[in-house]
Amino acid sequence: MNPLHVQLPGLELKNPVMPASGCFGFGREFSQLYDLNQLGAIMIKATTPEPRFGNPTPRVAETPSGMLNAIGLQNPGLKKVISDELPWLSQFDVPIIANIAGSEMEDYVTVAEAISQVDNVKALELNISCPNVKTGGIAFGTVPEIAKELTKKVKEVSEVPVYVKLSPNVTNIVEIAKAVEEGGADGITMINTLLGMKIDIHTGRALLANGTGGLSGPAVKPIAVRMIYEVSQHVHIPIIGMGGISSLDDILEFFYAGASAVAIGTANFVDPFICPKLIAQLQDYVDANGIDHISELTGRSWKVRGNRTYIGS
Amino acid sequence: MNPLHVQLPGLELKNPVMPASGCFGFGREFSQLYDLNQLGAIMIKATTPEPRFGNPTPRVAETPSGMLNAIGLQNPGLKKVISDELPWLSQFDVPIIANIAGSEMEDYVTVAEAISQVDNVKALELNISCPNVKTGGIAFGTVPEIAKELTKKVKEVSEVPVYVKLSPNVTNIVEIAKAVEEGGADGITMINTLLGMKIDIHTGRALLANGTGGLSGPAVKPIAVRMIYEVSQHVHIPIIGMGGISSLDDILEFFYAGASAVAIGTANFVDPFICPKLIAQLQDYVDANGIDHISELTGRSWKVRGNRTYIGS
Amino acid sequence: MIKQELMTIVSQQQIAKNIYELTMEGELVQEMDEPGRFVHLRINGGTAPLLRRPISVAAVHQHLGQFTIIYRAGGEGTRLLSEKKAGERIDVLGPLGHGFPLEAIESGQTAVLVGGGIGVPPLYDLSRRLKEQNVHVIHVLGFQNQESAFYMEKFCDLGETYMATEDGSLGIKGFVTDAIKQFSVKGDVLYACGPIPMLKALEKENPADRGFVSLEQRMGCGIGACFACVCHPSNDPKGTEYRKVCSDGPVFPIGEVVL
Amino acid sequence: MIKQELMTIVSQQQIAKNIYELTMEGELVQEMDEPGRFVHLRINGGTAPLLRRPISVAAVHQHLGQFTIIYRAGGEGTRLLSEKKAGERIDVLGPLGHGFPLEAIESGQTAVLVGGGIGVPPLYDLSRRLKEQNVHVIHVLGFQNQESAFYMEKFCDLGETYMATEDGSLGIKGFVTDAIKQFSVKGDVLYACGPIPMLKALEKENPADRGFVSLEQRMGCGIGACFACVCHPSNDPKGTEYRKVCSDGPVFPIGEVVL
Ligand SMILES: Cc1cc2nc3c(=O)[nH]c(=O)nc-3n(C[C@H](O)[C@H](O)[C@H](O)COP(=O)(O)OP(=O)(O)OC[C@H]3O[C@@H](n4cnc5c(N)ncnc54)[C@H](O)[C@@H]3O)c2cc1C
Ligand SMILES: Cc1cc2nc3c(=O)[nH]c(=O)nc-3n(C[C@H](O)[C@H](O)[C@H](O)COP(=O)(O)OP(=O)(O)OC[C@H]3O[C@@H](n4cnc5c(N)ncnc54)[C@H](O)[C@@H]3O)c2cc1C
Ligand SMILES: Cc1cc2nc3c(=O)[nH]c(=O)nc-3n(C[C@H](O)[C@H](O)[C@H](O)COP(=O)(O)O)c2cc1C
Ligand SMILES: Cc1cc2nc3c(=O)[nH]c(=O)nc-3n(C[C@H](O)[C@H](O)[C@H](O)COP(=O)(O)O)c2cc1C
Ligand code: FES
Ligand code: FES
Repeated sequence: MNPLHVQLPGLELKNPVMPASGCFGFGREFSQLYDLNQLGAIMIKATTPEPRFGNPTPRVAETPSGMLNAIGLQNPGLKKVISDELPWLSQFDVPIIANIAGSEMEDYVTVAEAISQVDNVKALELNISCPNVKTGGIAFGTVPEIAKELTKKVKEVSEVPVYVKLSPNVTNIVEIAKAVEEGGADGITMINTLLGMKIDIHTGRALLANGTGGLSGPAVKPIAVRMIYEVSQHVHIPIIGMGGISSLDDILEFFYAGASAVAIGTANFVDPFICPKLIAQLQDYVDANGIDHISELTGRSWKVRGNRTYIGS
Repeated sequence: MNPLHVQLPGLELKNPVMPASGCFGFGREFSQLYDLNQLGAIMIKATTPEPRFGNPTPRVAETPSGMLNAIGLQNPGLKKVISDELPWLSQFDVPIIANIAGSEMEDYVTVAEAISQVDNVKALELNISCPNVKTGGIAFGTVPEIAKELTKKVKEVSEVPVYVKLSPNVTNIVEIAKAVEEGGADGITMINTLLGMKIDIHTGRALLANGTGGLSGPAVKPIAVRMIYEVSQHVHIPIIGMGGISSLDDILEFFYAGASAVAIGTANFVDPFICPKLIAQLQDYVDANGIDHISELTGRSWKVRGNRTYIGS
Repeated sequence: MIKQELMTIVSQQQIAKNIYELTMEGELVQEMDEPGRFVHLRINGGTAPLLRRPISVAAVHQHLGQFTIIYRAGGEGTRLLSEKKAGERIDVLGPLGHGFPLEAIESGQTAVLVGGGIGVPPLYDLSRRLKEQNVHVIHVLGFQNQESAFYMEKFCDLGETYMATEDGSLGIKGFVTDAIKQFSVKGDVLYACGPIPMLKALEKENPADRGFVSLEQRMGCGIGACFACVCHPSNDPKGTEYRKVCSDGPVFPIGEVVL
Repeated sequence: MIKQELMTIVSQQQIAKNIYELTMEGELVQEMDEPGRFVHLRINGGTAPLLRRPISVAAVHQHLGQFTIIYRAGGEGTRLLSEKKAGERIDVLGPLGHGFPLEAIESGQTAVLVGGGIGVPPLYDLSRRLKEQNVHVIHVLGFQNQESAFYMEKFCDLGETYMATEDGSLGIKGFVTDAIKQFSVKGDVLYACGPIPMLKALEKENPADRGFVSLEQRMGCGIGACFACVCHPSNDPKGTEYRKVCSDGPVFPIGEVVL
């Protein structure tokens, strides 16, 4: 078996590298740049029951080694995603992870039920953590009981495994992670963006029309690594890690912290070829270092040396 | 009056710029570089009842546009701070803000009672948010009731106004801010560092001996700005803002967000002359722009234009 | 096709106050067909500044395999860009978006090209291409003042050129719309690029029957994947329909999108 | 006195595998008294890489107002530093810390200078100064291999020089302590700089009665204010006493601090 071949609930990944939700649309644009078949998976843009325009512009701002976004979950809505986007994506031999969002629990259930029946959708990713929607959204990801209940409800209707995407804007992320695990989550994806803000010096007002936005990119990497390190030691389900990854070293760091696969968000904007580049570098790395399987690296930072059993396995 | 002269509870500041606690020791080293009389105030290194060595080294690591530290509250202890450091600092006409820390509530009370009696200590800064101490520390800053109680207890014994330093590692910082306000805090300082981690790619282990550390520097600025923006609209006490400031624009941004003064931490390591430099630039700025008083800038991002009354004033 | 290439700087020089002209060389130039498209530049290889900067193509020199951009050094990224020297390399992604349609006008007709500030550069490439098509070109260019004006001679060489500056230090005192009125500028097709207030004024004071405007918007990806740069189409101004400035634009027919 | 200065690069060249020699000019050189002190370099003006990099002074040329550092380009900061060219400027803070005490040895006596890898550079400055004082110098230098060795001739010019490499490609195969044993190196004072394991071995295998070691530690401020770089003194190995490598060190008498 190729050392990069990773099996996660619902997912057979050629390699453990995939674009993160919202940074890759539904793949159409990047398909003009390279063959999407190279990707481990694709996390598509959040889908809500109804089409959404999202927030007014400006929607992005640059910060030191990071960026803020307040897209506001713009998407064509469940119907169109099922009728247009997913069929188009089915030409690629790549599992799709459908990121789903909403304002009410019912929204998640509606989207989950329908979208999980689509053939190439191999897993769901519950976006309970988007800081850019005013109702619902944020609370789902910060209150353990609600996160657990939402997970349960979605699990009941979903045809495919359910991953829950955690918000870093919490006091105790382990608590939330355990709650969604109890709720039946098959995996965790983390981290979503940190709530931030930039003020335009010339106007004295928020630069983003929405006021605040979600911080992503290299700046947040140390926070993502810390949270994955903590969570991976306390849950038994796998983690797809993300938050500032832009190099091979970053990927290794996320594995060492406790991730079983990784997703790349903001870096796609900086270098649109980053995913295939890092996949190739990772392949070279495991080959050159005689690594039997990439999963050996997962959690190395906290595993007792010489003792490979750990709570998360 | 000089437009930079700022009055805050207990503090007559020549200007609203001061070094942040832990990034300036007790001022001795920087006094070799420039005249400390230029500073608005000095926030001294956290003082605990007993001397502490702190964590093993390495204690710092670099991250994209930021740094991690896990100093672990190293300090010579209350006795020596009172007998050696504060008397030495009394040669300068600069108010001292004493940052105090401990493992138990009693520690804070002990330090507060003694240190607040020293002449040049004009205010206390309760460090209820240091992520690098294993016991106590972190919880104080994340549970509103505990933060409130601690504030109350310290207020009972302190001879000078009490500022509480908030942790950004919380779900709802406004809640904590309100709690310490209710507890009698005279002001708020924010933000302390974000809990982060870096893994050494060569060893697969945490780079800091302590494992995790506190993230500071430009990387965290958007988070600090967002939190100050939120808190300043919900409390009636002033905020001394910090987190990634390294330029005049950054200072303005923090004022616009809602700060009444600012502190500079990590940037002192990058440019040891940063404090006097930015003070001079700020003076030029208010002079050149005919700003009557710097306090006009506070909260500009959320104040209704043409209506200068706002909840925080 | 969109390509990413480490292109070599051939020359860089300051041509007006804070305004730089930068010429780069590489294979990517072969893809530069339509005027008004843009490139997305990564200023350095580190993490700060993180995002690419969108800059219009100002002139294509196909025979040399070179192209030129003109930009204002304002913020951190463009300031760093302005410090680069000949021989250094820059990571260029492009060409991106849809430019000014050349086929919208016929030879012998008159095109009115209206630009403001750093909206002027793409009009130069456009004007050259229109001239090649034997289109009659009239330029109306607005700047803050004489110091920040550039390429005046080059535009004059291509056709009639009217100028307006806010302080009257060059051309008439006022805005491009004032110049259009004052000199009764008229044509068959309008091509415009500049700040939104200018474009809005032109929607009203259109010196032609039809026209095209180029928009600016803060961008993430620059290729249509992140939804950072959307705007509302005029036929659904409050709904969920949208256009992406980066990939559907930056040039739109006048009236297609809400300014 | 500690100064901050934008110093001008006079020259930079690669002198071994990943090893660069960089010479800078400025007034700060006048403050460079004792060998073994270091400078704290800000590689660029942006926010990444954020922190300064501590690098030892390898040679002072007082009459030229210049000084030289020798460093390994490993991580992001030193890699960027290695790309700088003559004429560019670097923000230098220094000189920092306490160096090797010249007064610890008298003319006519023998100093043993032991260095490993990038611990070698400060010994060059030290050796030159000791020579000026008519001290007899013996060098024992260790490198990974021949490719990464540098300044061999310069050290040979100053005095007896023994070399050890891990693969035996230069000098003997082994460590500096092996060379010390094999060549029965002895002297009055030891001055050493290199990795901790080497310094520990030297504490045991000390070829002199007294000695000084230079330590490395991850630093924040570099001036003694942040407590990033502390170590335990030997007389209070588990207590609250401390020494700061940046301001009390980097050079300590052997036995003063816990390695
Ligand atoms: C399609 C298009 C074509 C353009 N063509 C030109 C041109 O030919 N010449 C020229 O000088 N400028 C042009 N601009 C504007 C140019 O992109 C900005 O001036 C530049 O990005 C500012 O970067 P900075 O580093 O100076 O500012 P910073 O403030 O450091 O930029 C921070 C972030 O904000 C973005 N940003 C800031 N201002 C603008 C803006 N006005 N438009 C879009 N993004 C912005 C930056 O791209 C970056 O992501 C164009 C913009 C677009 C969208
Ligand atoms: C007093 C002193 C003198 C030194 N003299 C020299 C010298 O003459 N020549 C030389 O090549 N090296 C010297 N070093 C080591 C040098 O500081 C590091 O190699 C360098 O900081 C690494 O930076 P980087 O950008 O390559 O690595 P990065 O990994 O990008 O560095 C990240 C951070 O870790 C710090 N760091 C990484 N490695 C070290 C290290 N070994 N010691 C201290 N900090 C480190 C960096 O300063 C930076 O803050 C000295 C260190 C000290 C403390
Ligand atoms: C422009 C943008 C849009 C995003 N949209 C979504 C989204 O729709 N759903 C979601 O779960 N996360 C979304 N995210 C978060 C990313 O998937 C990712 O969790 C986060 O950006 C951290 O990774 P990064 O630092 O690699 O970007 C978005 C991020 C960005 C930058
Ligand atoms: C090395 C270091 C030590 C610190 N020590 C303390 C401390 O003792 N007490 C405290 O309240 N904050 C401490 N802080 C936090 C700073 O005071 C400040 O809140 C934080 O670093 C954010 O500001 P900055 O980004 O400007 O550094 C420390 C920060 C650093 C980098
Ligand atoms: S910038 Fe990403 S869609 Fe236009
Ligand atoms: S590096 Fe700050 S005290 Fe030594």
